[in-house]
Amino acid sequence: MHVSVGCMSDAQRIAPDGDFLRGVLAAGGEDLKKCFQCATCSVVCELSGDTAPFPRKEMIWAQWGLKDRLVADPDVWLCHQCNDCSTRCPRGARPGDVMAAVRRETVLYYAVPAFLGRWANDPKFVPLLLGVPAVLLGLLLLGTYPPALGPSKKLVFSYWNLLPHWVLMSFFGLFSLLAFLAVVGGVVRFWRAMKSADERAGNTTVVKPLARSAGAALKRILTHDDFAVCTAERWRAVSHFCVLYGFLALFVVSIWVMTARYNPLVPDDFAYPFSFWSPWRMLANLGGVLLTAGCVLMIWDRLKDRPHPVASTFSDWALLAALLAVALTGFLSEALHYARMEPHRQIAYFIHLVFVFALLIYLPYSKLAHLAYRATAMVYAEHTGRTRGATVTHEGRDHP
Amino acid sequence: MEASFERVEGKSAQYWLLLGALAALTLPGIFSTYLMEGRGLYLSGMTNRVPWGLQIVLAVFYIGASAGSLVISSLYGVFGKKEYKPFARVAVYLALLFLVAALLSILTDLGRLDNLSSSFSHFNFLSMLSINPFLYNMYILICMVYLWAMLREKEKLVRVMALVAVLWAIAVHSGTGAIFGFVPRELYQSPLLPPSFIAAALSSGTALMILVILGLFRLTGRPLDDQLVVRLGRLLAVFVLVVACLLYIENAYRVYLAASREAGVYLLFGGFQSVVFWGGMVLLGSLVPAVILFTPRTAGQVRWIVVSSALVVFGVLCERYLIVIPGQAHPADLLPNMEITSSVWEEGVAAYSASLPEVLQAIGVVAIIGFLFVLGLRLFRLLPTEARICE
Amino acid sequence: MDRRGFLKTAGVLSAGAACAYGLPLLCAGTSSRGAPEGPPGTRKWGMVIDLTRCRPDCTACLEACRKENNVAFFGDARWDVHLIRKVKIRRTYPAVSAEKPMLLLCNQCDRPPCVQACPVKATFQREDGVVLVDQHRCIGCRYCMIACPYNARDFNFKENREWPNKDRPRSSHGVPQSCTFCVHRLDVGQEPACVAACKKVGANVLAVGDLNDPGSDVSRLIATHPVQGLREDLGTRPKVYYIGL
Amino acid sequence: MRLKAAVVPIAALVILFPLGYSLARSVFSWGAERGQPFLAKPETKSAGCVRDNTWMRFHHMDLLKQVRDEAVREGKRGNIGLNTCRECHTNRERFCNECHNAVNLHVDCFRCHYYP
Repeated sequence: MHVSVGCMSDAQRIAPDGDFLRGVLAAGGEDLKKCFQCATCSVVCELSGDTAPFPRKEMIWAQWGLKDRLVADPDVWLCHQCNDCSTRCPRGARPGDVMAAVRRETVLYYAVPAFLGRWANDPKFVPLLLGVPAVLLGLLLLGTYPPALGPSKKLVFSYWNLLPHWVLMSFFGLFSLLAFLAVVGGVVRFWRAMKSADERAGNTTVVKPLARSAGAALKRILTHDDFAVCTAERWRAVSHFCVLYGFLALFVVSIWVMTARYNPLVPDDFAYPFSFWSPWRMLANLGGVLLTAGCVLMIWDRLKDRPHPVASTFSDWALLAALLAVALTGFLSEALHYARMEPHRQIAYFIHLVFVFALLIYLPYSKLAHLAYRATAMVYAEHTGRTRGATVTHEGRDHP
Repeated sequence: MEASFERVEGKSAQYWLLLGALAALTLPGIFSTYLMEGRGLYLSGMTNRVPWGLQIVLAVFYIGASAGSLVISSLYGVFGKKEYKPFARVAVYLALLFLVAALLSILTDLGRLDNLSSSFSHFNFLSMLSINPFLYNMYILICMVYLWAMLREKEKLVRVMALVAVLWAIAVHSGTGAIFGFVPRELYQSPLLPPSFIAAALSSGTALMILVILGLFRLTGRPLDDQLVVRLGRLLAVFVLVVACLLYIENAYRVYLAASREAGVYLLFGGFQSVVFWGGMVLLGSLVPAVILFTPRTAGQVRWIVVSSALVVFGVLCERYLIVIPGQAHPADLLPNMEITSSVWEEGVAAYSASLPEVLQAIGVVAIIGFLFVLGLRLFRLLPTEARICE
Repeated sequence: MDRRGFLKTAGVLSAGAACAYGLPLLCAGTSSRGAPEGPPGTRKWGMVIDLTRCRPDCTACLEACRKENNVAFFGDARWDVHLIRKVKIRRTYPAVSAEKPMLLLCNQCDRPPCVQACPVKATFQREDGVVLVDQHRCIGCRYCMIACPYNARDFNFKENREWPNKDRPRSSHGVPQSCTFCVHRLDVGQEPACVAACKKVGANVLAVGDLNDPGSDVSRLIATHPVQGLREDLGTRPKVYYIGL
Repeated sequence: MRLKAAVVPIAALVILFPLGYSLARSVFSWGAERGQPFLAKPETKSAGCVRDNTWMRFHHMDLLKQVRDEAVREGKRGNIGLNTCRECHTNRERFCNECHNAVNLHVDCFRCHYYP
C-alpha cells in the first residue's frame, strides 16, 4: 500500500509557535523530539485513513510547532489512543501520547474564556475549581434557609430537601447553559478551522450530506467501532463503553427526575422517590455500576505495570477522578439514605452535587471536552470522506 | 543484596482450587450470620451471664496477630534491619487482613447490625469501644498507605509510615487491652492488661509470621535462608519470656491480695479454665517453646522453631480465651459474706461453650481473609524471589 | 546493639508506652464526676427496698414489672430477661443465718460504668439520674453488660412473643434491657409498676422517690433506717438502698 | 462480530425502557385505579392532625424522631407519638406500609411499638 504524505505540495510559510510546542511537550509529548519520521506509526495505525494518514504528519507539525495546522486537524481527534503506534515506534517517540497532548492543547485553544481552560488543566487550581461551586451552593443554602416546599400537586419528596427544587434546578440550568454555549462556540470555530484548512489545501470534496455524516458518526461512537480495531489496548473499548453507557443512563434518569414535578407525563399520584425495583432506580443503579466499573478499569489500566504505558497527565486523572467521585458519592448518598443517617446523607449529596457541577460546567475546558470535539471531527471526517470506513469501501474490503 | 518482589503466577489448578475452597467456606458463615441477625443471638452459645463469646476471643487474637506482624515488618522499616526486608510486604498485608478479620468478627457479633449507622453519628469518647474502632480504622488506612509505599518502593515514605504504623499498632493494642482492663470486674480490671496485650501481640505475631513465611516459601519453592528463621526464633524467645513474666506478675498479684484472691484462685485452680491456663498457656504455650528456643541445639533447627511457633500461637489463643471468658463467668461478689441459695437464673460461676453457628461464623471470617490473602499474592508484588542474609 | 539502635528502640518503646497510658489519661478527667447535680428543685430518683417486709413467696412486683414493660419471658434461664430478680440469700460469715428473700435490679448508679462503656451513647443517664437504654440507637455490642458489676443488665437474645401492655413498646431482639424505674410512669406522676403492685398486696417493701427532696418517702426512710447499697466500695454510687440486708 | 451489532440496540433498549414504561403507564393509565393508595383518610372523627397535611407528608419522620428523642432522652412526654397517631389512623397497613413499601423505605417502628 502506498502511503502518500501529500500535504506539502506547494511551499508555505511556516509559522512555528513555541508556546504551543512547549505545551505539547509538557502535556505528555516529551518524547516527540525523538521522532525521525519513519512513518511506521501511520502504517500500523488501524484507524488512519488512506487519504490523509496520521499520526506521522501530526508528529512533524508538532515538532515544528505548527499550531494552526494542528488545531484545525480532524485527524488528531480521529485517533483513539490505541497506542498501536507508540508500542511499535522504533524510536520510542510515543506518537499516541503526542496526539493526546495535542488534543489537550486544542481544547485549550478553543476554550472561552481561555483562563478557565488553563485552570481546568492545572492541579494548582483544583481547590478553587471545586471551591467555587461548593461556596455557591453553600450560599444558596444560606439564602433560602429554611427551605420552603414548592407548591406541587404531585407527591415529589425532594431527595435533598435543603434547597427548594426550583432553586437547585435554575442554578444548574444556568451554569449548564453557559457551559453549553462555550462548547458550541468552540465546536463552531473548530469546524470553520477544519474547513478553511481543507480549502487552502484545495480539498473540497463532500461525500455525504451533513445529516447522514452525523448519523454515521453517531453509529461509530455508540458501537465503539473505532476502539475495537485497536490491537495494543483491547480493554479500552470495554472500559470506555462502560463509562459512556453508564453516563448516558445516569443522564437520562437525572433529566426525568429533575423534571418530574413539571412533567405532564408523570402520573399525579406519585412521582418521587422511586422504589428500589422501579425501572428508573434500577437504571440509575445500573448506570452507576457501569460508570464505576469503567472508571476503575481505566484507572487500573493506567496504573498497571507494562512495557508501553500510556502517559497519564493531570487532565486524564482529573476527569477519571471526577467521574469516579460522581459515581461513588452518588452511591454513598443512596446508601446513607437507606441507612437513614440524616446529616450524613445531606452532606454526601452536597459533595455529590459539587462534583456533578464541576463535571458539567468545566466540560468545555477539561478532557471531557473530547465529547464535543471528537464527535465534531468524526462528523467532519464522514462529511469529507477522510475516514477509514470511506477508504475501505472504495477498495471493497470487508469491514475489519 | 536487594530483594526483588514478584507476584504469584496464580494459573495453576491448585491456586484456583484453594480460592474456590476458601470462597465456599465463607458461605456457612454468611448464612449463620444472616440467621443470627434475623432471629436473635440465642443461636450462639452466649447467655446473659457470658454475653461475649467466641467472636470476641478471636477478634482480640486477630488484633494481636495484626500488631505483631506489623512489628516484624517494622524491623526493616524502623530499625533498618535489611535482612528482614523480604518479609516486610507480606507482614504488612497480613497485618491489614488480620485487622479486617477482627472488625468482621466484632461486626458479625452485634445484636443490631441494622443500627450500626448510629456508631457513625454518635460517639462516646469515654467508651473504649468507641475509641478503638477509630484506632482500628485509622490503622487499616495506615497499613494501606504503608503497603502502597512499599509496593512503589518509596523509601522515604516507607520509613515514615513504618514508624507511624508501629506506634499506631501499639496504641491499637493498648486500646484493646483497655477494653477489658478498664472494666470493674475482678478478672478484667488491671492496669497491666494494655502492656501484656502488646507483649502477647508481639509473640503471637512473630510466631504466625514464621509459620506463614515458611509455609509460603516452601509451597512456592523459593529459597529461604534458614538463618533468617533462626533469628526470628531468637526474637520469639524473648517475646515468650516477656509474656510469661507479665502473666506471672498479674496472677501473683491477684492471688496475693486478699480482696481478689478468690477470683485468682478460681482462674488458676477452678475448672476447665485452669486446665487451659496450666496445660495450654503455661506448659504448651510458654514452657515448651521457651525450652526449645533456648536450647542451642533445637533453637538452630527450622523444624523445631516451627513447632515452637505453632505452640506459641496456640498458647496466645489460650490466653485470649482466659482473658475474655473466665472474667465474665466469674461473677462479682455482689453480697460479700453472703451466699445466694436460689435464684431465677444461674448465679455464681457460669458456663460458656460456642454453638455451631458461632463456629461457622469464625470459620467464615478466617476463610474471607484467607481468600483475600491468596488473591493478594497474585495481585500485588508481595513475595520476594528469595530471602537471604548478606552481611 | 549500638548506641543509635538502642536509642531508637528506647524511643519507640517509650512512645508506645505513652500511647498505652495516654488512653487512661483521656478518661481520667471526665469519668470521676457523677450525674449533674442540676439546679435546686431537680429531682433525683432513688429506691429503698425494705427487705424485712418482703414475703418469701410473693412475686407481685416481678409479675407487675413483666406486664408493664413487656419483658421477654420464655421459661428458659438462658434467655429470660429479668428487670427485677428475686433471689434467696443467707449470711455465711461470720455466722450462718437463715434464708431470706432479696431483690436485685439495676442500681441506677450515679457513676454508671455502663454509660461510660456504651460506644454510641445509647445507654445514658437522664438529668434526674435514671440510667436508660435508648433502644433506637443501640447496636447490641453488649459492652454495657460486661461493664456492669451488678449483672443487672439482660440481653434480648430472642424475639419476645408476648405483648401484654400495648401502650408500651417491647424490645426487639439484639438489645439489652434493665430496670428503668418505670420513668414513663414517674414522668407523668405515677409510681413504678412494682411499687404499686407491692402496695396493692400490702407489703410496702418498695419505695421510689426523689432523693433531693427531704420530705419524700425514700429520703425519710434513708434518714430513719440503717440502709446499705450494694458494693458501694466499687465507687459506682448505687441509688437503690436496702433496709435489713 | 455479531455481539457488537447487538450491543447498541440492547443498550438503547435498557436505557429507554423506564421511559417507555412510564409513558405507557401514563398513556394507558395502568394502576390509575389505585389512585393515591397510601394516605388513608382518618377513620375516627377528630379535630384534625397536629400539623397540616402537606407538612405531615414531608416531615412526619422528623416530627416523630424529635418527639421520640425528647421522650426517651429528656423525659419530656408531650401528647404526640405513635400512640396518638393510631387514634385516628387506625390501619397501619393503609396508613404507613403502603407508602413506605412504594418507596422501599423499611419502617422498623413496629418491631417494638404496637400499631394495629
